[in-house]
Amino acid sequence: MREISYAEAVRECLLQEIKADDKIFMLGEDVGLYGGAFGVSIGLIGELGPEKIMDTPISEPGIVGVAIGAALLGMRPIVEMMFSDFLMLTVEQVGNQAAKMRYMFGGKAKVPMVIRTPGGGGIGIAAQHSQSIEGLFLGLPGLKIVMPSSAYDVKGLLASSISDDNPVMFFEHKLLYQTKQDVPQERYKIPIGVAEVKRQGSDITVVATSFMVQKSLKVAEKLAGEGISVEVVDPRTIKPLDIDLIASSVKKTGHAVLVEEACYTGGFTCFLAAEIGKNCFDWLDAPIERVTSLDCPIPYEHNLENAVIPGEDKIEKAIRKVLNR
Amino acid sequence: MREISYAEAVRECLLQEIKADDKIFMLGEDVGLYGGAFGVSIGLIGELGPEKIMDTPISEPGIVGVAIGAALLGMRPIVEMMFSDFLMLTVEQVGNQAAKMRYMFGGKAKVPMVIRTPGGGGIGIAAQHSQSIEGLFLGLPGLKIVMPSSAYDVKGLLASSISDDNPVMFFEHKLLYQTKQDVPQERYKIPIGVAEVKRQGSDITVVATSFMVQKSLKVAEKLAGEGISVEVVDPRTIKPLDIDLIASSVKKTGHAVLVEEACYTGGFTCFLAAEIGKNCFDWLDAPIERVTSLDCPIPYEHNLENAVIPGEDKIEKAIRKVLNR
Amino acid sequence: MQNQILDGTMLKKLLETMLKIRNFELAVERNFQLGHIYGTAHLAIGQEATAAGAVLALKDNDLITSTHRGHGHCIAKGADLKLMMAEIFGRSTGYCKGKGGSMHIADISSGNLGANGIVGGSSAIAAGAALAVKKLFTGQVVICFLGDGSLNQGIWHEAANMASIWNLPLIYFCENNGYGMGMPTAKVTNLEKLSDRAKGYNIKGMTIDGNDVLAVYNTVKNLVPDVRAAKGAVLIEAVTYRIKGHSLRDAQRYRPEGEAKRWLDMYCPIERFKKYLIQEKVLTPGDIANMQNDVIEKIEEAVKFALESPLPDISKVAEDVYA
Amino acid sequence: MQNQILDGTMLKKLLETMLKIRNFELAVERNFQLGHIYGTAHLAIGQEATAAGAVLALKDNDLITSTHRGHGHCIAKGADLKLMMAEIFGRSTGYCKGKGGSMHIADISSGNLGANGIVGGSSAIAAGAALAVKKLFTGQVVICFLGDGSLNQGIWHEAANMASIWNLPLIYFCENNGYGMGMPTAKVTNLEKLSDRAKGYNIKGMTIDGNDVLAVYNTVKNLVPDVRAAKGAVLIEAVTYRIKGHSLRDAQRYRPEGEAKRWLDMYCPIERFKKYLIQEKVLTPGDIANMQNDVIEKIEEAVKFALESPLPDISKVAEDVYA
Ligand SMILES: Cc1ncc(C[n+]2csc(CCOP(=O)(O)OP(=O)(O)O)c2C)c(N)n1
Ligand SMILES: Cc1ncc(C[n+]2csc(CCOP(=O)(O)OP(=O)(O)O)c2C)c(N)n1
Ligand SMILES: [Mg+2]
Ligand SMILES: [Mg+2]
Repeated sequence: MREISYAEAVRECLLQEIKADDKIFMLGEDVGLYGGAFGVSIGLIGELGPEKIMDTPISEPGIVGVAIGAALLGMRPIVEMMFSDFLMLTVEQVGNQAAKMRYMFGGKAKVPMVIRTPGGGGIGIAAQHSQSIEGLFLGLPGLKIVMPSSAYDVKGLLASSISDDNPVMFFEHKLLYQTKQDVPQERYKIPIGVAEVKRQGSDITVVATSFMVQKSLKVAEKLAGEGISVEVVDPRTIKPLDIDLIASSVKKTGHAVLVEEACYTGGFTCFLAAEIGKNCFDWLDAPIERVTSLDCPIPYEHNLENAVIPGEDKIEKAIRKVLNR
Repeated sequence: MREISYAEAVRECLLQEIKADDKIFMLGEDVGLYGGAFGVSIGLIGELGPEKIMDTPISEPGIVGVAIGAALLGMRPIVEMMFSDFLMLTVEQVGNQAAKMRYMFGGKAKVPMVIRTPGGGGIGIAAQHSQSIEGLFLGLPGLKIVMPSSAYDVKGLLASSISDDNPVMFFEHKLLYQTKQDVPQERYKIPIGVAEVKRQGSDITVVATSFMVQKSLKVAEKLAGEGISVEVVDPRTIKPLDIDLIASSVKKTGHAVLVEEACYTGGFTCFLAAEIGKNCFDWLDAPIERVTSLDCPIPYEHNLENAVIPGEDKIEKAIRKVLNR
Repeated sequence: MQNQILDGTMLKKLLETMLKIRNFELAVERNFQLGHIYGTAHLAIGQEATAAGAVLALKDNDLITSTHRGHGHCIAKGADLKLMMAEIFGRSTGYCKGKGGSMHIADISSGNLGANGIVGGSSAIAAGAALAVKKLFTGQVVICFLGDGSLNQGIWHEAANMASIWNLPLIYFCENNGYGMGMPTAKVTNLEKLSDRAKGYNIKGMTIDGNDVLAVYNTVKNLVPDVRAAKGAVLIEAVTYRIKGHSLRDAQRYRPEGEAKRWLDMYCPIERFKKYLIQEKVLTPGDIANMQNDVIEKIEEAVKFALESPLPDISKVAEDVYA
Repeated sequence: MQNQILDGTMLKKLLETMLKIRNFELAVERNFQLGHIYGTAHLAIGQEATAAGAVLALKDNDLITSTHRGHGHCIAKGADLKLMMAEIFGRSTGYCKGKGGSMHIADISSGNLGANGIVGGSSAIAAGAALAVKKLFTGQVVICFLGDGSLNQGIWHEAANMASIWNLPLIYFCENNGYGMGMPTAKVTNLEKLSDRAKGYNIKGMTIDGNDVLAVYNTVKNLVPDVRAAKGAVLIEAVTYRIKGHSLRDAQRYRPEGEAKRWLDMYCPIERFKKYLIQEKVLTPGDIANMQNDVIEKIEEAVKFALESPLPDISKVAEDVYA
């Protein structure tokens, strides 16, 4: 198998899926010749043409609304939202229209669409271009939320999201785009709603999302040297959540650390901690630790940014605290 | 002291505060002659004039942006957002601009503004006019979030919110507007960030917000007859959160039920459960129960709506489950 | 009345549709007062000509998106009055199984992509439908109904721009009924004609008498061929008037005494059209009386159907969230 | 060049300001390449005339809001080059203590209410500032700088409408530099002149040569009295060109070979103005050379200041969130 990057895996999936089903098309800001702010769609307009790779004005709510209308008529639009932060402009169309339409119409409509968008910080572009706001969509029934953490996962999960008949929020990560992995050339799917154990362990369960999975794996590797056996679980989709797999891991280890890039208050790990507390009450030997960004906007300067976003040091510290070693 | 309704308490506070400080004004859709969708501002335009009670076009993001700009220049705007659902249109201006400006500008700006808005369901106006989306703002640093549950609290908390130098999200509730209570005529403040024990109890702690506080008090009253002593705690402001008072109550009772009107996934009680789990791990005798709306949009028909929104029966059931009686 | 001659069948259909709308709305109001309807609804009484004229100028398979004041659009598009009334009554037999209600009725099979509880909320959805129509080569036209207030929503602006640059087969049909809730249109816009908004996107804009059903019908009819041929989107402002309160719960503190009555007396779109039909000898007063009776009968059947329909099954409340 | 005579001091100030902007941006680019700047920035090279001409036509206490491409506006408004450069270098001495960076520089004391990372994000904020000006009777004018792309944002539409109905002392100054990131303006709007957008709100709109600093200066100067008197908001489209890539990280796959060079050679706002000043005998080539040297010296001092300034104190990272 060949190694390709996360960004290349997304591009390959888009190319293969759009070729396979003429109801599928992508639209977004500068997805054409520019190739997208992170180069994900470079070359696609050449191979697929401007009807399939549509450049739009800078009109985020409008773009999402257009996708909804097209989806209502049976198309399968894929929106590229240049930065996940800009989703804040689209919460009404996403959460009030796309998410609720089927229910409001008594089950008589389908809104098959995907919104792909890069989240997260780390590249020095400050408070309005570095957020992790996936948690903002957790409370909006009708949506599915996917957060792939590797090149292999992103291709298979994107394929599933595109073929899903519901609106899917698909959060990529700026710092994952260049990470490489063996990825099959052929099309394949990874089911939505199924978590994965990224590393087996027996002492403690670390549940992490997106780029934090990679950081957690590094920490697990390091602590293995000391004989601390860390199990790293990646929910892969935070809604629906595969609580069974996560809970069984926590029941096995009796210890849990939850890692995400969102702020301490209001992110996905709040819900996850509540769920683990409910499902594993009698199995937990210590309080759950949550490792998150600080409750402040993402600052511009690099060191400040790294002080806000959780690093491996903080993950390790949390593990040691929970295990008391 | 005289009894007045929650709506009258809001109106009285607005009148008194706007009269007291000429930097304060209110703007929103039909806040003038119409008096607001729920009649909160009836008569105010007559007493204060159209400069202080400004009718706006139906342009929610624009209204919020205008308030931000005015606040930057030292005004103290109060926005009435007709339904809290419409805040979904304003997440960018609220969360990216108002909330982050001070931080992005290195502490050199202040954005003193309040967004008042009625949340919640119960009056049969379906999925786009009945949501409880306060949780959506929890993950946006820079905001304060207030949820008054009684006529007395709403007047004092609104006064504090108006005098606060930060953007404050102020969630009222449609079904609270007509609830009455003794409310002092004179101006007074209730500090932001201070929870209150609404009813003393020893067997279990019920933490509830907004209209759910009233429902929880009824249940507590009923169970008292059976000798079940329920302590009802109202955070009053969910951000900042008075975790100390809440944790000390839970440590005292060893049991916790959390009640909110938002969906099961992604609401405030997720964060609250995580915090209690962290602070009260060794004191909890049973898993925390969360009583919330179902994970589905609010339906139109009355009985369906009541099946989604938690009623007293569900609160009672949760208490019995946790206490195992 | 515009005198472009139409065959009698269409003239009768226009009147019958307007009568259906008027009487449906009166029935909704009555049954709300009787306590049969919980929640609220927004009546289109006085605005029958816009819905009937615009929609009947379309082909059956053309598409519309509607608003919170959407009963008229829905009826004109051919919805089943029974299923509509049942939905407003919150019954399991309603279009949305009682889950949507007045503000969320959709009948995709008849080409109604749905009412919307969010002002302007369907502006971009309609553009997306028009985009799909182009991609699928189905040759349909989309009418996006809007209130005057919704032209001040940002998403309408974004959608109108996309409709313009992509030449979408889309008509923005703005029913200017003088108010956005309690706000006089003139207080929230600074325009003589709301259709001047079209100039900002270089699309065709026109303002017409929305209480003249033939003016509405002929305007849309004449525009549709070019729109269908994707020669450019259009913004129509139809000037009309909201006879009733904003919603069933509106105290109308803001409205000048007698204004509504004046409009009804002088410009009622139904009375005007009746006069025209009689004078043009298309129908006799007797024909019209019969038509009115037939319509009322249909409406009463719809009310009966709604009242006799079962309430939704609570155990199914959490269904229909995901496909 | 428009020949409305200005006194020499202002003419010199206009050139000096443009030189400051040009050389500041070149220094930013250079130091990014040297690895002294992390993150990114959006350069206003080629757009010096819009910032200088518009801002210098204001009184010192007038207000502006800026964009992601905001260094020029900020410099023209009188910001301290040292504090600006330090911010872009991410130092504790910067305007925002290193917390904001290029896209979030604000200098409220000099009347700059801030750059904005969100396209169109300051459209309503500027309107709100103009509203406060009216309420506080301070007699200020607000200029809201916008890129061409931001005119397609919904919030601009909502704000422009409010500016119109409330006669706010506000100028929307749109720098049409031909592109929104990689998108040619002509592909995302269907207008000859972007200022035609003004017609949708019944406000004054005009399109001018944004690379003719005197045209910009005189246009704003002539408009300001009426705007200040709250006789109505204005939309100005200043046609200019973005000489560099969208950001410091733009590969520019979308731009025709040589297009930028052609613009620089033929329409460079600075060279054009230099020619004019020499021909009008306001300055000699020698004077200009000296001015250029003084400016470069100031910029180098700013770079030195930034480089020698300490990095932010990590322990203070969570401060400044709440007042
Ligand atoms: C985004 C949004 N803002 C406000 C409301 C509340 N609201 C419902 S209808 C309405 C008035 C709409 O006016 P217009 O568009 O003219 O339609 P009309 O009611 O006159 O038919 C308002 C303010 C809403 N539903 N959605
Ligand atoms: C709401 C929003 N959408 C997209 C972006 C990404 N982005 C930053 S600048 C830019 C282009 C803006 O074009 P224009 O308004 O013409 O300004 P210019 O860059 O040409 O000065 C884009 C798409 C953003 N920052 N904000
Ligand atoms: Mg109206
Ligand atoms: Mg541009």
